[in-house]
Amino acid sequence: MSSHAANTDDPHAALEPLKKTSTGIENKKLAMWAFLASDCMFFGTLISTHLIYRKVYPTVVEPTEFFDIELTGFSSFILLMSSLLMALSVSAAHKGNIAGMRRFLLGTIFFGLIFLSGQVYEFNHFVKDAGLTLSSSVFGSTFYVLTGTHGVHVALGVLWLSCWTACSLPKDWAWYTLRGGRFLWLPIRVIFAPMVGRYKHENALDVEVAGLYWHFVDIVWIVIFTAVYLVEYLPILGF
Amino acid sequence: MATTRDMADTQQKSDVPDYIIEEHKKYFTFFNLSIALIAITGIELVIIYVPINKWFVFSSLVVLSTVKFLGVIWWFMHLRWDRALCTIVFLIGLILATGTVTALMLLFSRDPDGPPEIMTLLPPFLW
Amino acid sequence: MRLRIRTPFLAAAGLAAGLLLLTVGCSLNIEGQQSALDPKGPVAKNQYDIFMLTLYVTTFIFITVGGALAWVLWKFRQRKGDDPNFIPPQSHGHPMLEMGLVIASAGLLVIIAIPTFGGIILKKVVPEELLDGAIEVNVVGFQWWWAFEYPEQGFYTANELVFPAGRAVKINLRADDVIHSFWLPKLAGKVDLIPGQENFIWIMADEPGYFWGQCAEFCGDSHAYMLFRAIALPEDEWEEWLETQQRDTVADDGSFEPLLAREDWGYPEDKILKGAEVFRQACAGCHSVNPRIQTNGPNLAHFGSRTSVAAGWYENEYDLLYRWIREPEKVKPGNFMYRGFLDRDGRTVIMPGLKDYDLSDEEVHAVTAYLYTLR
Amino acid sequence: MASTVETEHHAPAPAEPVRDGIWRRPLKNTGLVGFLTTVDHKKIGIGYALGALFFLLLGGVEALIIRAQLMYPEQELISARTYNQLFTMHGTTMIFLAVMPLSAAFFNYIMPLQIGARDVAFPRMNALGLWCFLLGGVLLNLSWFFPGGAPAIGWFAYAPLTDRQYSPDMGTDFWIMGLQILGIASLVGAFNFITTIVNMRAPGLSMMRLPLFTWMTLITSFLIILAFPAITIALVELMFDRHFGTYFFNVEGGGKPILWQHLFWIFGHPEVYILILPAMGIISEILPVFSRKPLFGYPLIVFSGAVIGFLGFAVWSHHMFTTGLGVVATTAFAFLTMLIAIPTGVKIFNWIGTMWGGRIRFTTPMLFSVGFIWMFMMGGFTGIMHSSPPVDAQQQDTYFVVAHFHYVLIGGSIFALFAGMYYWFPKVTGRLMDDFVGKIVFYLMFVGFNLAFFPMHILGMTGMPRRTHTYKSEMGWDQSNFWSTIGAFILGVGILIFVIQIVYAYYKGRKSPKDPWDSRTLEWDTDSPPKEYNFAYTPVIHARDQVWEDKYGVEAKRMEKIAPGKHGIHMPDQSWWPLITSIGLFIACLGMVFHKQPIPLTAEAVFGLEIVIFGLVATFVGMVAWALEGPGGFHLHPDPAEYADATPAPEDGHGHH
Repeated sequence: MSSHAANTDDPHAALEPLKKTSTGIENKKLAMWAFLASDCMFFGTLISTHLIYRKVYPTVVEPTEFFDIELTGFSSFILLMSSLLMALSVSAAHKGNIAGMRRFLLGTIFFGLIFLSGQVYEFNHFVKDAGLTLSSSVFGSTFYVLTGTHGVHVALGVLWLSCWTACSLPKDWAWYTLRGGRFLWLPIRVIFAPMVGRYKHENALDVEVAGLYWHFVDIVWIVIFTAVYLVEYLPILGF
Repeated sequence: MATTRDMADTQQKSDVPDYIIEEHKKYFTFFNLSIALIAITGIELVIIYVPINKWFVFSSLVVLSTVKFLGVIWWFMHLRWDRALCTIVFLIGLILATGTVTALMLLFSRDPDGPPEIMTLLPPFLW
Repeated sequence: MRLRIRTPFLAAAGLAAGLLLLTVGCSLNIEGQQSALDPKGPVAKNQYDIFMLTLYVTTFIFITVGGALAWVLWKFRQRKGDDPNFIPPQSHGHPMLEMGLVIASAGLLVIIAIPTFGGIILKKVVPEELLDGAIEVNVVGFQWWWAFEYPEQGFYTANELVFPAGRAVKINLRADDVIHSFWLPKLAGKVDLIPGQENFIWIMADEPGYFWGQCAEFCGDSHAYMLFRAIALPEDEWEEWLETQQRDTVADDGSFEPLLAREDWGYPEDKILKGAEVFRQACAGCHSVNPRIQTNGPNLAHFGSRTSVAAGWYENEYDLLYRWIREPEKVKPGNFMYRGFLDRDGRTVIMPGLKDYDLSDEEVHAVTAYLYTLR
Repeated sequence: MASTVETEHHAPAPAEPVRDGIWRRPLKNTGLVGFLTTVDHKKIGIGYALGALFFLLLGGVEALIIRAQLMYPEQELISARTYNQLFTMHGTTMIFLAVMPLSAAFFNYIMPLQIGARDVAFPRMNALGLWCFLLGGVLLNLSWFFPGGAPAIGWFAYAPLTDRQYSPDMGTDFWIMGLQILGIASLVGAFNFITTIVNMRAPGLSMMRLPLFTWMTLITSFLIILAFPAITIALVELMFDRHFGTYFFNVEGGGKPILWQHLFWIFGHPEVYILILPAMGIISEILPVFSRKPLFGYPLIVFSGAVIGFLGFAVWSHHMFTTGLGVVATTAFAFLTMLIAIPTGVKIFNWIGTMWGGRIRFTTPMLFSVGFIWMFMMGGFTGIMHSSPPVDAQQQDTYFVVAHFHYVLIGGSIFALFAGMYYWFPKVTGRLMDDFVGKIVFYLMFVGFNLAFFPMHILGMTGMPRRTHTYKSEMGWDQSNFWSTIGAFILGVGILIFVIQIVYAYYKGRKSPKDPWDSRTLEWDTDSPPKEYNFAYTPVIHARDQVWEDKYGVEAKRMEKIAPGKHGIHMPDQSWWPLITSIGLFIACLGMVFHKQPIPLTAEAVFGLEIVIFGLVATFVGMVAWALEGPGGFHLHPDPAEYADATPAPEDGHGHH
């Protein structure tokens, strides 16, 4: 069945040994899907907490007064685009196109960072202008903890993808081509330098698994965008 | 998707492996999907301001989000091309989470001292 | 020389018999103060009946399934002299038999399910015919005592729930601090008192009686000491009790002097007056003696006519009451009467307790005696 | 460029372990370093077992102090606060630190052997699970040594008693963070087991040929990954309430304490099945062996296990029948709860069917198994009773419930786990435990257990509430409490003898052959104890009870064996990083406990989040180093005599990893 597995000219074949499992699904991929199933319950619990309190106290705060739905819509757009880039990156990885994969990964990270900045801006705006804090009302508690947890997921995703980007850099990558203050780059170099040049084609699976995580963060945002932001604009609803 | 087929047909070089062609096809799928996702997001943003029945808007939001959700897991997350077991494992979590959220929403009522809304459909002695 | 247990069944049978005897011995005591097996009201009776039904059903299953199990263990055991290499037929299952047993057990569950539904509704809703003449009481749970409010008459009492026998009592349950649970086993199963939410239970005593109740949800240090008593009175005594409770017990000039006639005080006058003074200084901050006002300690108007102190832990006797006031921390660890009230951070004292007053023995005797004049 | 990378990758595997990564990889697989860096599922399993037995004894001592205090009315052996701390820690310890890890020990040790795997899917993650479990247990019990002492909130920790206002001390924070670490331990373990069972089965071992214990491992793992998120989030919310002033469960800010109960029991009810399903799996292994018959109705037992697991997520509110739920919700949850009796009954019928017509040998494991069926049946009956809300209204929070779940968790889980320990001890150590002493242990435990817990049914029905540190003599509970305490001590003596016996047997027990019980499943086909690589050959499975078929079955169903290829058997390398990562997590959690709290020895200093951040950075560094290190691996060449009857491996194949 795997007689062509030894053919090293075919990068696709390098993945074959990984698939030698009882189901043909790679271990890492299966574990990631199980993790995502588990993460559904994580976010399910958080979202229920938020929605329950919105339902019990529909009039305590009027979030539409300070929500900026255009910004949030833009954030959604950004995340969806990052998902596209992630998918393309995985696709490139499977083809053995490392440079392409790295470009798309950098794009994904860039969009992820834009999303995070949007969230920082939004939190800042809510705290400063709307006076909404963790302890100003139960809405503040549930809102910040829910969207904050999602933000932490995005941040971890950015970190994860950054690691793979660093890994995919060629071994002779020269750090001095990066311009910028020494102190800014120092910690980044310390963390990422050991990774450079480590990407091998069999790691396409790892990128794919990181991608699954990234897409999941995206679909969680699809739910949050609707359940936390959009429905607030339908005032007659108490669910 | 005429373009995709054309491209596959015009692949003359026999040394291009099948999986490369597969990945090329996915490019178009991904682009089309992302355009659809953005379009849906745009519709969602507009629909909340449209002065029609709010329950209709609400139902539309639920349907549209579900479509987005399924689009991402089905194509971006490769469930379309992976073995069914991945889908099953994920669905176990998704269904339980959805069920739990729904049950919790029904158990809590808007009026702290009153019955859950759904129970107003039932005779009062059941509250 | 090794002893071998050749007859595990004999041993098991002996054990079972011994345990059974012990069990019977223990269960002779079903008429304790809080026994749910001794129901005295319709709600508890209904719950007892359903319990007995489940007991019959499960006993039936125990005898049939357990009997089959015992028979199998006996019949198919490896006996002395059996061929150790004997291989029994390797049967893998019997789908029809298994499905049959599934359906049979589902049937048994239906037997339990039907009265269960009736019981759920009975606990929630006072039957139509009992609504007439029903009284209403608000119960608030505190760490670690109970406030009882009679909203129709507008007065408060604490730790002793008094109500007329033969009439339904509708009880609204709220909690002030943590979760408690209101439980009068002989009259009804428990319902929790949860902060931020109001619950409901109704009880009725068929005959006049004296009942013990207890908090059933863990509520902190002295949870075990959070008891209360419930007294079902005959109609005439109930009317009389209602009337007494609404009377003032102390002078309203701020001297806290009892209104009870001096010849009924039962203690030297100066002792009582001193007690009133101590009460005014050390106790009145938390304990109201006006039946119409509820502060953050138990209402003590008509304390002298109660049968128990310290939330039902002690009988209302002079020595026990003295001990309760003298060393409250030993009687009920963590109680607020001793350590005072703390702010939300759990550290700042916002209301001092007895530990800050340092009462002398004499002062405690005086205030103890004084409390008995509040009738 | 890609092709360069490729050729590097396909360099022949070195004979020596790869020395890669930031630190040199540990190579010594004996002694302390060998244990701290191990990735071998068998050593990890033993680590789990030793930890769990230690905590079982600790929790047992706590229980005995509790029983001693309740022996007579109005005793003052310990203070109310101490009592409350003891029952909180007893519950938490027994559930999270004794029964769950003891099950995990079997998952780790037995399950890979039963499916013919060399190791679990992610060996280093497995080590992380072990260290998180041990450090979580340490963190939880550290609370005894800090001001305020251990938590006194109950294992259910109902808000708002856990609020800072009512529990200002650090004990509650220790409880929260300890449970978080233990949650991580359970979760990483569960992901690992799911992947292992689904993906790493020996050739021919289809899902419907899996041993029942492996099936229950799989279902339990799914329950863990789906139930633990709920408690994780609930704990995060509680932590925010206590440290950052949110109002999730705080009434003053509009929080609803009842929400905590829902979230807790969404986790807590499946947790009950997490505790009992492994026990059912063990019983389903032992009964067939000592009846010399296959399991009766295998598909139905598997199916009912899955149904129990699924229904377990739909019945959580039956723990809350007295909280004032509406009639519809109460009825729905009551009827769903009753439904669970059906698949549970199915299992009991099938166990009896297994023994029916068999040839029953009453060895110690079998005695414990039969004891399990009796006691579990009793626990099931009382379970049916309080599935009916009117009955539950009297029984909730009384000793009746205490009796019920101890019948399920001691008479059920613990008896089954003891059966498992007696059954698999020869496999793990290569030595036998004495059957006569084993029977004495069983009878002591059986008598002690029933004497301790049967009277509690009566105590509960006559009105004794749980979690009360004392009671008045007028209540009429004196006699039952007295006998219950006597029983508890007899049970304790039984367990003590067991511990002595297991230590004795480890050093002095009779040598065991590889299949001492004439067993049926794959783990008995390898050495006792198994070699590092489990199986020298790759087993190819043709039947459900493969080892039995090999001994007594027809030729067509015999196992095939494939010899390892010329590279030998691939084994994963040891690693320091799981341990370092778990220590990072431990520090972060400890930092959260110390957040804004006056800590002894640092009189004036009050920490903000510095320690937490330090711990998280350590965790991150550990994870990065872990990833860079790679799984590594080396090849072992077993003695050809071990696979003498195996067919040679196909030339190009990698064999079954």
